[in-house]
Amino acid sequence: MTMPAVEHLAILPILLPLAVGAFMLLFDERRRLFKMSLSLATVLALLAVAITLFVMVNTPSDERWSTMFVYPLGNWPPPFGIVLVVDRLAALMLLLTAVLGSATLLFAMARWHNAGPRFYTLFLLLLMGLNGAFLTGDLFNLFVFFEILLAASYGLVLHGSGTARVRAGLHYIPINLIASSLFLIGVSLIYGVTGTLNMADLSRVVPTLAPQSRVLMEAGAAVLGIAFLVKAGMWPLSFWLPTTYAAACAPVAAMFAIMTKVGIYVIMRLFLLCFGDEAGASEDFGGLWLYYGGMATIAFGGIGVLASQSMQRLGGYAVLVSSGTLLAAIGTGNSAVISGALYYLATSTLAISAYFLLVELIERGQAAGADVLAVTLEIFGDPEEDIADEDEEVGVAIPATIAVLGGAFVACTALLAGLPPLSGFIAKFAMLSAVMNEAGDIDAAHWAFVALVVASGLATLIAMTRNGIRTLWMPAENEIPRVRAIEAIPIGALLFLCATMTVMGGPTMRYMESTAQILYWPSEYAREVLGTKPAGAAPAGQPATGGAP
Amino acid sequence: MSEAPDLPLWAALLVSFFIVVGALVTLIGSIGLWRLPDFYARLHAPSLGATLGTGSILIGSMICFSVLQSRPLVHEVLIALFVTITTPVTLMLLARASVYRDRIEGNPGPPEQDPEPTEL
Amino acid sequence: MMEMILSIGIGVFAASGVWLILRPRTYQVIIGLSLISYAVNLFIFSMGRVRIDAPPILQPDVPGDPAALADPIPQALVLTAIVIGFAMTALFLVVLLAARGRTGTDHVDGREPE
Amino acid sequence: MSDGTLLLVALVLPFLGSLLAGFLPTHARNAAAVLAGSVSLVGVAIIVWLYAAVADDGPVRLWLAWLPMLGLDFTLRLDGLAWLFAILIFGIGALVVLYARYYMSPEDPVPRFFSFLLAFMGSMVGVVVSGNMVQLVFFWELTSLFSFLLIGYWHHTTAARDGARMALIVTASGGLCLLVGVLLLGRIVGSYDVDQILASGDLLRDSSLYVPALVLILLGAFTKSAQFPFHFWLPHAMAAPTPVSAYLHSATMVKAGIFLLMRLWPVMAGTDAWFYIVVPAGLITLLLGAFAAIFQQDLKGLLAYSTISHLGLITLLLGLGSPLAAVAAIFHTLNHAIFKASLFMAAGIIDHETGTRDLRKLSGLYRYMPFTATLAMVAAAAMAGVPLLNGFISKEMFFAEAVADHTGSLLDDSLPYWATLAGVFSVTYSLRFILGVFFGPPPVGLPHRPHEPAHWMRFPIELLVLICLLIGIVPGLTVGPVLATAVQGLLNATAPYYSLALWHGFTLPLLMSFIALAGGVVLYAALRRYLDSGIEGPPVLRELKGQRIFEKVLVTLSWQWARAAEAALGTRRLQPQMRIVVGLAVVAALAPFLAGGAVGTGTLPGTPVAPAFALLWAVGIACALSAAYQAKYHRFAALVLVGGSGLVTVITFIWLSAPDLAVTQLLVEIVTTVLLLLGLRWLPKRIENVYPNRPPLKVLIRRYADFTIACSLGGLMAFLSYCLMTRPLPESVSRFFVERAYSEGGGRNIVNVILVDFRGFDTMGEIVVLCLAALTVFALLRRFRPAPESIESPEQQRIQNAYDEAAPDRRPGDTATDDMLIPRLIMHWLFPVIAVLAVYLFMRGHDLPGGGFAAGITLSIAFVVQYMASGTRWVEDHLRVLPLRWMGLGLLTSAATGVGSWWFGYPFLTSHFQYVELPFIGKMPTASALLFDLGVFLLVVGATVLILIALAHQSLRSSRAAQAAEGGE
Amino acid sequence: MSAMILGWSITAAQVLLAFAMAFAALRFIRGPRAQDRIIGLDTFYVNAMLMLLTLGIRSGTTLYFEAALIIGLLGFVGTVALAKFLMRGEVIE
Amino acid sequence: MTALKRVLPYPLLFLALLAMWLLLMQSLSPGQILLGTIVAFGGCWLMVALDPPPTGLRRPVAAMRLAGRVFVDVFRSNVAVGSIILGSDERRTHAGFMSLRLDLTNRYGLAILAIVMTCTPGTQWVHYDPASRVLMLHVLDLVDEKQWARIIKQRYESLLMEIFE
Ligand code: NA
Ligand code: NA
Repeated sequence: MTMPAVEHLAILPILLPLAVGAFMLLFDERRRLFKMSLSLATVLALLAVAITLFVMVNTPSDERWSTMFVYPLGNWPPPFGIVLVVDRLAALMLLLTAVLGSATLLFAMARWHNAGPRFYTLFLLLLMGLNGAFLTGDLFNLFVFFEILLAASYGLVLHGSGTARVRAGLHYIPINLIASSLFLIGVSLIYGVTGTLNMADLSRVVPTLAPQSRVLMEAGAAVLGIAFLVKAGMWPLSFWLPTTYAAACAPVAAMFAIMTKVGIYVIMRLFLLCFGDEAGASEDFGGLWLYYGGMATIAFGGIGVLASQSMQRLGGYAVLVSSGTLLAAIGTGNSAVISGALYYLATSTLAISAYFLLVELIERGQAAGADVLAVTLEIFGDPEEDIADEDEEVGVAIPATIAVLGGAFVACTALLAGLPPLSGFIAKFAMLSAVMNEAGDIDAAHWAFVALVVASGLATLIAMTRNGIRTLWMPAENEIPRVRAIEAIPIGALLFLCATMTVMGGPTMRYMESTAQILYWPSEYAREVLGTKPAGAAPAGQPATGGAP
Repeated sequence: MSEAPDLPLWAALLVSFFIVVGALVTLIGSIGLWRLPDFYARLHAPSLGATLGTGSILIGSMICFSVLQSRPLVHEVLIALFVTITTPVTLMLLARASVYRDRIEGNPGPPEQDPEPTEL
Repeated sequence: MMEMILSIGIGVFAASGVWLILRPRTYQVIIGLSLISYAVNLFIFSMGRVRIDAPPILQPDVPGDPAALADPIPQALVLTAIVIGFAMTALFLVVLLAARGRTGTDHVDGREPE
Repeated sequence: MSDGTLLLVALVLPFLGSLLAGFLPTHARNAAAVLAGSVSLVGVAIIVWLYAAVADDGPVRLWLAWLPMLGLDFTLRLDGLAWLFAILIFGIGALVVLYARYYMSPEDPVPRFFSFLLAFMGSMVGVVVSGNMVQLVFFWELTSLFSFLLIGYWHHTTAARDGARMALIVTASGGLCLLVGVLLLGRIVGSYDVDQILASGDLLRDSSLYVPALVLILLGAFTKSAQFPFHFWLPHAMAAPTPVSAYLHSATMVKAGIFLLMRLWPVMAGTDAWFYIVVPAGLITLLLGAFAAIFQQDLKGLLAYSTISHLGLITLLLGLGSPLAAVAAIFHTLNHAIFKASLFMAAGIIDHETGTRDLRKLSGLYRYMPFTATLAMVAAAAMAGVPLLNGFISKEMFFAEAVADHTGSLLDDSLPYWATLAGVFSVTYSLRFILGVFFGPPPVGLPHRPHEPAHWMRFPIELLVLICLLIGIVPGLTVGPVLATAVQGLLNATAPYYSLALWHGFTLPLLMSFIALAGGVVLYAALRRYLDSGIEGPPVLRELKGQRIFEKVLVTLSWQWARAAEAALGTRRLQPQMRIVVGLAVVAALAPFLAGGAVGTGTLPGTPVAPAFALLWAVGIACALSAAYQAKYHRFAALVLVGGSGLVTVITFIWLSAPDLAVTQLLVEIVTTVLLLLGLRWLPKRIENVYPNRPPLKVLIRRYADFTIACSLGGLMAFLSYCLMTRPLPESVSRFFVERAYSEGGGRNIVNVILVDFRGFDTMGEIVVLCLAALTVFALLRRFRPAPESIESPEQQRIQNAYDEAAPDRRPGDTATDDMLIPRLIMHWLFPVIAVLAVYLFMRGHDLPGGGFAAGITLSIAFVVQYMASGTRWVEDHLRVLPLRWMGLGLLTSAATGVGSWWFGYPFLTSHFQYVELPFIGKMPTASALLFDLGVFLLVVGATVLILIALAHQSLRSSRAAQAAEGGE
Repeated sequence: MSAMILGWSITAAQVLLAFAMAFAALRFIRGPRAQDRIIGLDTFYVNAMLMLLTLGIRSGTTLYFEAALIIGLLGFVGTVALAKFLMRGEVIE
Repeated sequence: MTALKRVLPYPLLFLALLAMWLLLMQSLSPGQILLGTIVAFGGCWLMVALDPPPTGLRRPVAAMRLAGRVFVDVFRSNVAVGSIILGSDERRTHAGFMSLRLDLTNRYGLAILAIVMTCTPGTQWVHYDPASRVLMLHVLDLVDEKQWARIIKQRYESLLMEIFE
């Protein structure tokens, strides 16, 4: 019995970008068209793979448990070998990555790919890192994929060089290096106590730990948590984030929209796997920290959104708001909130990505120095005088470009502020309604969460209106930005997806609900992962007695 | 301290002798590094460890493993060879660099001009 | 006890490294990162406990006995960590050089404090 | 088509129209107007068609599953109340479209205008026909969004931008409150469905969450309906084109809040909380609006404040909680929509034809546009509550309700006086509107010479005024049935008895009406002088400008405080961030100990100390500490010291049975030293200590803090590692590897088998990281720009070159060549030697310490040695290294090895090994893992060489740059 | 008996070597000049190599040989780089 | 001879690398010899790229004699330097620089001489100027310059010239 060919799909999200990225290293930088088409084909293939996996985990088959399948690398049985696990959550994240990857790569092909050497390889390897982090079921392998995606992100942040990017890299890199060190400390401590690196196995071991070992294991998990929270952008570990995102070139920043989500994803996965309902004495370890930390992050993100002068920086803070919301939602430990949070995760990722792409187009026409916000005008400007000046009340025919950009900007605003008609509203509604419909009284912490989510939406609205008016509505002496179709299409596609998520809210939310339910059932996850048997008889040279001792 | 391999007594004594002597010579060289008054004098100190110290310990090692595995094991020769070949590179460059630096800074030590060649 | 010495060593390396990464000059930071990576590597390594004369290398034709050999997993992890650490040192070095070139200073913020 | 579907069509049609209009060419004014008009008229037709169903069979419903799990389904529900609002929205919408066709200038991008207008219309219909409260909020926020776009239509003016922004922020924040309120409603009732909510009045009012829900919902309603203290946005929304004002501020936008109050009236009204919040808000709004309206100099400003005042009146009526008051409210809503729309349009015509709306400039227009003047006068009279006009009847009802007893409180008892006063004010501003614009001397200095507008522009006003008259004269015949249906919808119960008759005899309300009329005339006369003086705004409240306060608060809160808070709660400097990350890690790691109890050291007997080991670590510690001490002022020393620490680490690895680690660490150590040295050249000269004596206290404190943080993390790591090292190993996955490394992995070096087989995937990832680092280094260095002062070659080289130049028989560079003469020779011959060592390490890796990585680093050191010996140019003339190709090949080799197992039907990276009988050599183990390791080797060589060489090339580049600069001079 | 003799002498040699390393380290910690530090490090490397050899002898395996060999052959690379930097201000010209 | 050169450019290097391989592998099995041959062969061809100056090793016997002399001298000078290090402060004050003109010009010969100078503690090669053929040395115990010059020229240089020229 050999492995069904279709199961090799699980490795493709990692292997494909790796192979193509490596292949492109063999060719000179001058062969742009070749590399361009190859990369585009790759991301589209990744999209196809992600969609297939997404459909597969949703199609129950007789043999396997309906919602996941496990790929034992090297044919070594878990928990010994490294496994890839495709479950609903992983499939969702893969799909998001593929969507973002396709959109931003297309966008980058208009001009950004020229800004530095080997862009495509860096980009594809970033996708590899992201996909690997979402797929792997092994704690140390997760570290490796984190490093891949971080290393790629370092390269991409610096892509195009320039003082701002270098300066941002100067903060981004050492902070993440420290976080990586913490990651290693945490992982090794966990290994030292539990003797395993497999996440499913870990969830099995955690409840059985002796009290002192448990404390040590929790210390490891806490250090690990800090590492993830740096990446997820929790206050006060996230000051690097807005600067970095603002400095990165647009397609990179847009792709980075999912970088914080990797941290969130891992926290969600590990937190629920190791400290879920079945974790015995360690149940809900760190939940409160996530909850309050998340709320602090929302608050700080909201403040930052308001305080941002540049649109990119605003986007960076919007990322923080989104992270904070997700962290706090995870911290509630309520599966209904989590399903809303998953919906929110998808929405906010798409929205922020679209926003970063959009901002670059909008600001392309801006005269230098237009970044300084005309807030003083708001206080000291005299509307009456203005009317006198501008007595001819005839609208300016704005070129279609601006109109389209403006429309997209409004859509992004609605998404980020959580206003109708796009999916941002439903996402917030889903989370808030879950929080408010929890059994028992609505306590102060829950009220605070609700208030913060609402207030952050308002802050986003205020700040984005201010910025949007400044850039799109002020009488323009700026040139009309030249936008190519392959730059507009990705933005449109991302926003269209958000619209689809609104209209198809029912099925989407059902998917998120079942995803959340599975997350709350770690023993089933562990059973499925650890029950995986190596494929068939061992290859020549291996005795046929493979399998766990 | 009993984890050491079990050798015949003669071999043990021989090995012990060589490694202790080697270590001692090395130590003396390193002490020289500390005690000698200026940089140029200190340049001579590491050679002790790199030559006699290394050689002695390598001989000890060769004896030990040859006896242990009952066949001549002389791969340590390589280490001796490599150390011998590579040590001058560093020391020559270092000596030259130091002369430059001292001359630029006007430190006492190296003569202002290269000394006249000593004629026999 | 060897354990005590090793753990103190790890602690001092880590502390020195942390002290350096909290300093204002990029070069201090990169030196600090090197020290921290030593400390972290040793820390990972120490999770396999202290074993003397038991390298995880099998004798020919002798079946492997976990009790007789040092735990190979932490060692494998350290190896990966060393490589990644090296890569990151190189990368950060170049970034700090680029920052120094572009901003004219070697301060970690890319500008001299007032 | 079922009624429900028709309703859906009516809702969707405006949005479709909006989309369509958006795609029309910029100046397709007629097409856009026809499109918008048709949509509105079809809407009217559908709603009219549905009247029978609503009146006879109760609400028309449509249900579509949307988000059933969240209790949010797409539900349409058209009852009498919604019907009344819907007809207003579509009807007045149609008239506004017609009016706007003439009002808007041909230069305006009108399709955009109609597109927004239609979208707004759809949202507004959505609000009134929503059968689900969340869906209502959904459309509610859409109205905010589209009204923002409409108000900001002329966004090249500051007024439009500010007005639009303010309207959006105020109403959308209200909308957010409303959302939370609705969520609370849902929690209390267990459903967001309007029918269910309307059926759960008692449950709702008895809930402990009633008051919070009420407050939040009222916040939504009050902001939308411009109730005090949120009224200030409305006058500034007048910056919108007049058709927008006519639409938004008569029948739609502001009425959404009223609609909401009415929608929830049956279940939320009637409590003390309701009364004491809604009535005062309405009353203050009523009086304040009316009072302010008197003193406006802008025609639209006057109408805006009057709108505020009327909205206050309606709110007040709803606040009273009596069914009759609710009837009056709904009736006045209708009446106000009709006369206010016509008044706005009239004001627009005046503006359009004269070029100004300033009451100080306008005068005596009657003789230029008598027809329009008459229409405006009738509408204004309706606003003033003159008998025989619709405003009169609802105002009568209001007075009657003011007189009636509701709670018996002081507020309740004082209502008649307030009501009369408001009546007085409304008569005054109506008079001012009529007399100020149409009578008096002929105007002077108008931008245009006024004349009657195009007939079709006036037509909407004609129609509306006609309706005013019809309702005013024969209310029972005209509006009676509609009102009855609406009332039933509002009350969700049978309506109380009420009379729409004009004459109820000599009643107190009638008296109040007359007092109001007379008082209004008197007040107008009394204020004449003040008003003519041209001062803007009411005497006392003039200085109190809502917008200024709002902007000031907004700027303070959302900008200044936000900036301050961002700075206080965040930082853009690296050091504090590092402190926080490390500090929090320590705290996080200690937290479990605080919660879970102290953890002692383990039970494992300690390993006896080797004195040399202790001594060695003393040295290592000294190195680390000195490195920390020296790194700032003595970079070179720090580099050497770190090398010392590294070597101690290497020996420790050997000592503690990890030869592979030692080998790898050692090689990396060497390369890192070279690397850092390559970088050292570009760093600035270190200036001497800025604090030669004692640093200032601040600096000292910071240093102590850093010291503490450093020690705590160090202590923590020491503690944790000690804890673990003194505990027995848990039953770990290692056993599997140890037992199978040889039998199934084909290697004796377990660590290497793990790296290339059991966990080969990690290794693949690790080389990708190395590849990425190299690529980034390469990319960054391609754009490297050294600091000006480090461009010229180092001092040593300059001195040596100068010496060479001075000597007659020497050429620059000779000194370097001489100095390197012998080292270079030795280093050349070491090249193949090191390469052989690399091959050795590679071949033995699977069984003994070594492996692809070690071999790769070794080979790259061989290259670097050549570069050091002979310089970049020389080496590259002799050796052609294409590191990027090596890297690509390496990655591909590793990946291909992994893929190979697919061929046999096994997962990625499944290894395969067997003993091969080779001639002469004998049995040789060949493992696919070796091929994988080859990939690692190739990549490592490529990446390491690329990094080192890219750095080394900078010297070449900068020396070229320096020469170029010299040549240029 | 012989194991004990050997054991003690190895321990003694290791202590001697550790002291040797300490002296070398003292030199590169103290300086005073950069060249002093380099020579200290160079010596440190050689001493470390010898230490590895004694460890190999004690464990009776040749597994630690590679590490010593690498120091022997490549240990000089780092110090040469340092020396070259001192001499020319640049490692690779 | 030229045919051999074309196939195997550096026979001595080849032998050395083969020996190194066999030493490393601690084996003389045919398989390892074959493998070593391949590796050594590759190593030689690597060397071609660097194009070193031709070697002129002529007298193996002289080389052996030199090795013997160096071995003895190394031993002797180790003792001498060791006694200086451990001796009184006064003994450490005789260090100094000296120069001497060499007749040896072959670079390999010079390299060997440098190695010898370094190996024997007490003398340190500082600088050699190929134009004037003057070698500057640092000597730890510089009591009599002439004696040092004599040792170098007679004990080493003459043998080296015999070997290489
Ligand atoms: Na050496
Ligand atoms: Na010497």
